[in-house]
Amino acid sequence: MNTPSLYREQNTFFHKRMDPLSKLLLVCCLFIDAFVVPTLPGACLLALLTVGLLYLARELGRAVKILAGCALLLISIFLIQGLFYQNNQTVLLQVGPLSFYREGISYALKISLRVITMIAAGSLLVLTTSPTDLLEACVRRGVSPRLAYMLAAILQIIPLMMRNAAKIQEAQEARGMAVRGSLSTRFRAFLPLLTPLILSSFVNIQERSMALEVRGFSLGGPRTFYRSEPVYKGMLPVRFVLIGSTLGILCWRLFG
Amino acid sequence: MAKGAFRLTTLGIVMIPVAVGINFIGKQLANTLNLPIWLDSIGTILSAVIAGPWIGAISGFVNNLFFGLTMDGGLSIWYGISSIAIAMAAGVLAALGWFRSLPKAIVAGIIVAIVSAIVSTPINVLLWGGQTGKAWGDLLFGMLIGNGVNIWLASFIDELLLDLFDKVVVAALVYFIALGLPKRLTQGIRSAETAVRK
Amino acid sequence: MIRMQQFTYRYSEMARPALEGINLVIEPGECIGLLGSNGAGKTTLCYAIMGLIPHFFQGDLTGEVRVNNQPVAKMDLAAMSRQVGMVLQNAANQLSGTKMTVEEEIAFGLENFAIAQEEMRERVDWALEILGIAGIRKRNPYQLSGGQLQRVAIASVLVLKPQILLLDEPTSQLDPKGTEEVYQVLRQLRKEGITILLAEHKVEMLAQCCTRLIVLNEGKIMADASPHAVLGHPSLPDWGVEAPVFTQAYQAVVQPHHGEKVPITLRETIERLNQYEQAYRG
Amino acid sequence: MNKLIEVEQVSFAYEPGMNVLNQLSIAFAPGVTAVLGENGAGKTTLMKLLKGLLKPTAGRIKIGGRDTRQYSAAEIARHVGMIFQNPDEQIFKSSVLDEVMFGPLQIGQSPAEAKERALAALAALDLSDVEKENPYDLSYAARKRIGIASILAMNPEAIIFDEPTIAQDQQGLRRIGQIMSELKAEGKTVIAILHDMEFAARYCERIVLLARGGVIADGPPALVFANDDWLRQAGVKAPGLVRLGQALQLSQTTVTVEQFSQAFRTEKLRAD
Repeated sequence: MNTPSLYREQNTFFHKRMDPLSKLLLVCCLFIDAFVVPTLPGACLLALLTVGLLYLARELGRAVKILAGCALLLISIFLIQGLFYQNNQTVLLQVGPLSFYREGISYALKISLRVITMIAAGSLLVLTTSPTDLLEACVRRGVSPRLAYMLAAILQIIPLMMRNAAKIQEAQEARGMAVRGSLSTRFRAFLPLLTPLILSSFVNIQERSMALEVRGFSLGGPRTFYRSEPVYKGMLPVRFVLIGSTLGILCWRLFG
Repeated sequence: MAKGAFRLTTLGIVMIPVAVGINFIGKQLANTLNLPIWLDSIGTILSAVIAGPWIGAISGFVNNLFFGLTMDGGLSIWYGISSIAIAMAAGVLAALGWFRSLPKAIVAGIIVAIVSAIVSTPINVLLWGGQTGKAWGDLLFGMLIGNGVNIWLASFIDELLLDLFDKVVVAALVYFIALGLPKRLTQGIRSAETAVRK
Repeated sequence: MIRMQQFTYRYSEMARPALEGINLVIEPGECIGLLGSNGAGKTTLCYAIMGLIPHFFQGDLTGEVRVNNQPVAKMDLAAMSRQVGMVLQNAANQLSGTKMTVEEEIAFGLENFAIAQEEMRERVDWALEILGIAGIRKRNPYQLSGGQLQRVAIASVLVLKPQILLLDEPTSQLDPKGTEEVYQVLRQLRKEGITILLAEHKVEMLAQCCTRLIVLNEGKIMADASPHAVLGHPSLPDWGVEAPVFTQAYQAVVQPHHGEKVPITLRETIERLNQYEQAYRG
Repeated sequence: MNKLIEVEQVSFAYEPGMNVLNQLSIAFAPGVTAVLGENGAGKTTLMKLLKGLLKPTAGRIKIGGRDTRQYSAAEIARHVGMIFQNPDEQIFKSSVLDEVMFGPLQIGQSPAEAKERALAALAALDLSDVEKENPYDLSYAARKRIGIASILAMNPEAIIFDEPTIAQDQQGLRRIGQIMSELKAEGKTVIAILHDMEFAARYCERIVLLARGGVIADGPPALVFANDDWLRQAGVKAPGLVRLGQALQLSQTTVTVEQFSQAFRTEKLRAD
């Protein structure tokens, strides 16, 4: 039963020797850089750098799948901005009646490079970090265990609910309910398939919260961890480099 | 910690992953039944309606935070704000009785859609230059800014076109689901909530 | 250990009280079977001893429950769970649902109580050993058989080292193999000196491992005595409970007069029927 | 047609190569049949094949003489009803009556007929007084009975019970046993997947043992429960009374209390 997380065990620097919080910092820095980098070549370099990191983490293939999700959107941005961007002046390309302007295309390019950098950075974190490790690292640094509980519980509850949804569909079909057919048939099948899941899940929350109470969930105060904290060497210099580079780009933007 | 408070918090905390799970399964079901609609906020709005705006808002935020951290590389974290806004709006409307009849629920759906569009527009402009990723909406957006319509207004209309249909249907579905909820459940949640206010 | 005096409780949304005038004393080391039809109040009695009533369930409550001479109403749930552990009927609800392996799931409670890591490891290994699930310590808790999941639920409560363990129909969802696994565990727990209160429909299982049986019907205690006395009682069917099939066989053949001690397990019935045969033909 | 459900050399695998059923052949006719065996023996899989929820990878299943491949799951629902183990995986209406009427309406009964059959089913399951209640305001055992009523109301010729005895008390077990006997009297085919040996011995006139995807025994309780080898293969323990009778060397395999006391008196006490 796989959980919705896309994390996969691999043996690279990003998977094994970079701690989750440094990766979180890396992603935040790249997010800021993506917005702050002043020039197009700079944005291009940044995007290449991020994609390069993905290649090093041997997750470029799967990252492209995430990126493909909004490829269509990026293409439509080029079309629409190319044609209709407010301060379009100089025509770059004439295709029959349609005239694509330089300003629109470069604005679209700016948006696309920024999105590519952000998604590549986000995918780097998502594909190389196990959610439970990330959550535990955050809780060790003071993030409320209740928020960590909610996120971790979703990880397990989704595969469980998917299994129940399949059983519900079987039970309702066994009672003669049609699932294929006209739009109205399919639409009428929605509530008989979703409501049993909602009811049985909500009725269980009372028992679940009792079980948590009985195991000291709302005690608050100091807590310990069953797993010992993994040791990552050489993370401090990495963090300084990240913060330093982002400040550098920031200065470039302000005084460039 | 007041006795009532921590009970609601635990009950509320346990409810949130369920709400997020329902969002996910709702979207998946709409997909497998290939309905022309998202339906990925049923859990958030239902929790807002039965457990109040705060629980709803947290469900909304945690929903986007979770999918950002596990599936779509951080993108949906940007839209966490609009999930919070949607839930708060639905929670307040429900408290004011706007989910007590189907017509009222549909009006509530429209209001939620407007709130969602208002809050999502700045994010769309920031990220995508105003577009939303849905073909029809973006085509309209292009024509509007082509005729000199302000980019913010055009993006708002693009998003509203999208949200209106989705949120009205979600509001109607939540109305029917909430109608059928057992007394034991709604009282359990409400008694936990009043315990806090006492 | 546990004392209930004139305990009466009505859930806020119910018309009839779930428990009425309950007087009960449970001594250390006992293994008590709780019998009764659905809705007789078995689960409510467990909630009352565990402290979930009144801390979790609002409702009308009179009388008192004391654990180790401290009134339950005054203690908070976390403190209670160091003395009394409760295993819910639906094992899946017992889990925190946030851990990817069985051993971490069992340690969840210890993390909240800030138990030192060293002691956590010892306690988890101890619980895994007793429950016989050391082999699946790295498995995902949601990919186990019913019997395994129930044993993980028991372990997750046991690690808090309660002196008393309440089990609410632990085998109701299990097949005979799973049921046997859980009862082997209960025999093992009794060797550890843990007091057990066990709500259960499967009368044959209770007859084998309980030192005392309590029958509840519509919230009142109908009988509270040794298994032999209770399972031989003529008005057992009126309380919605059936004697073990061995006892019924013995009664059909011998028609014992009221009060005579009846056999309740397979072994006892074989002996008594052989004796009866000799006496009859002698 | 007496042989309502025929299973001919059926194999099935969820994943290729991992056969859950291996060339299994059996026929189900009117009467009450218990299907026993360990988890993973293929009991529920076989039932889903009968229901048309799964298609066999090899072999054929015929209902009323017609191959199930020609039916849709919804069509089969008119002939074969299945009561799933967990009622919470189907209940969604806000009143018991609406829930029980859902099935009949789906297979095309008129609202009037659906209501009439639903009320009759509720009466049979002792649920008439909670007709208007929300199923989730009742106990799990009551919801299990609602699950049974919602299939009875569809009036199929064959009814499959998947683990009906789970979480039931003595009263519940007796009521479900009575329902099965009444269905048998009406000439229906009842198939029950069970783990409760005493219930199987008391209410079923035919016992089928499944193991590793095949039938290893098929006959009356007295015959099947007497054969320790079959029972061991199926990973199943004989009912208490059978073990008691064997321990006392009774020649007859006794399945009910009356049978046992009769056999004990005649063989052991040489009485009456």
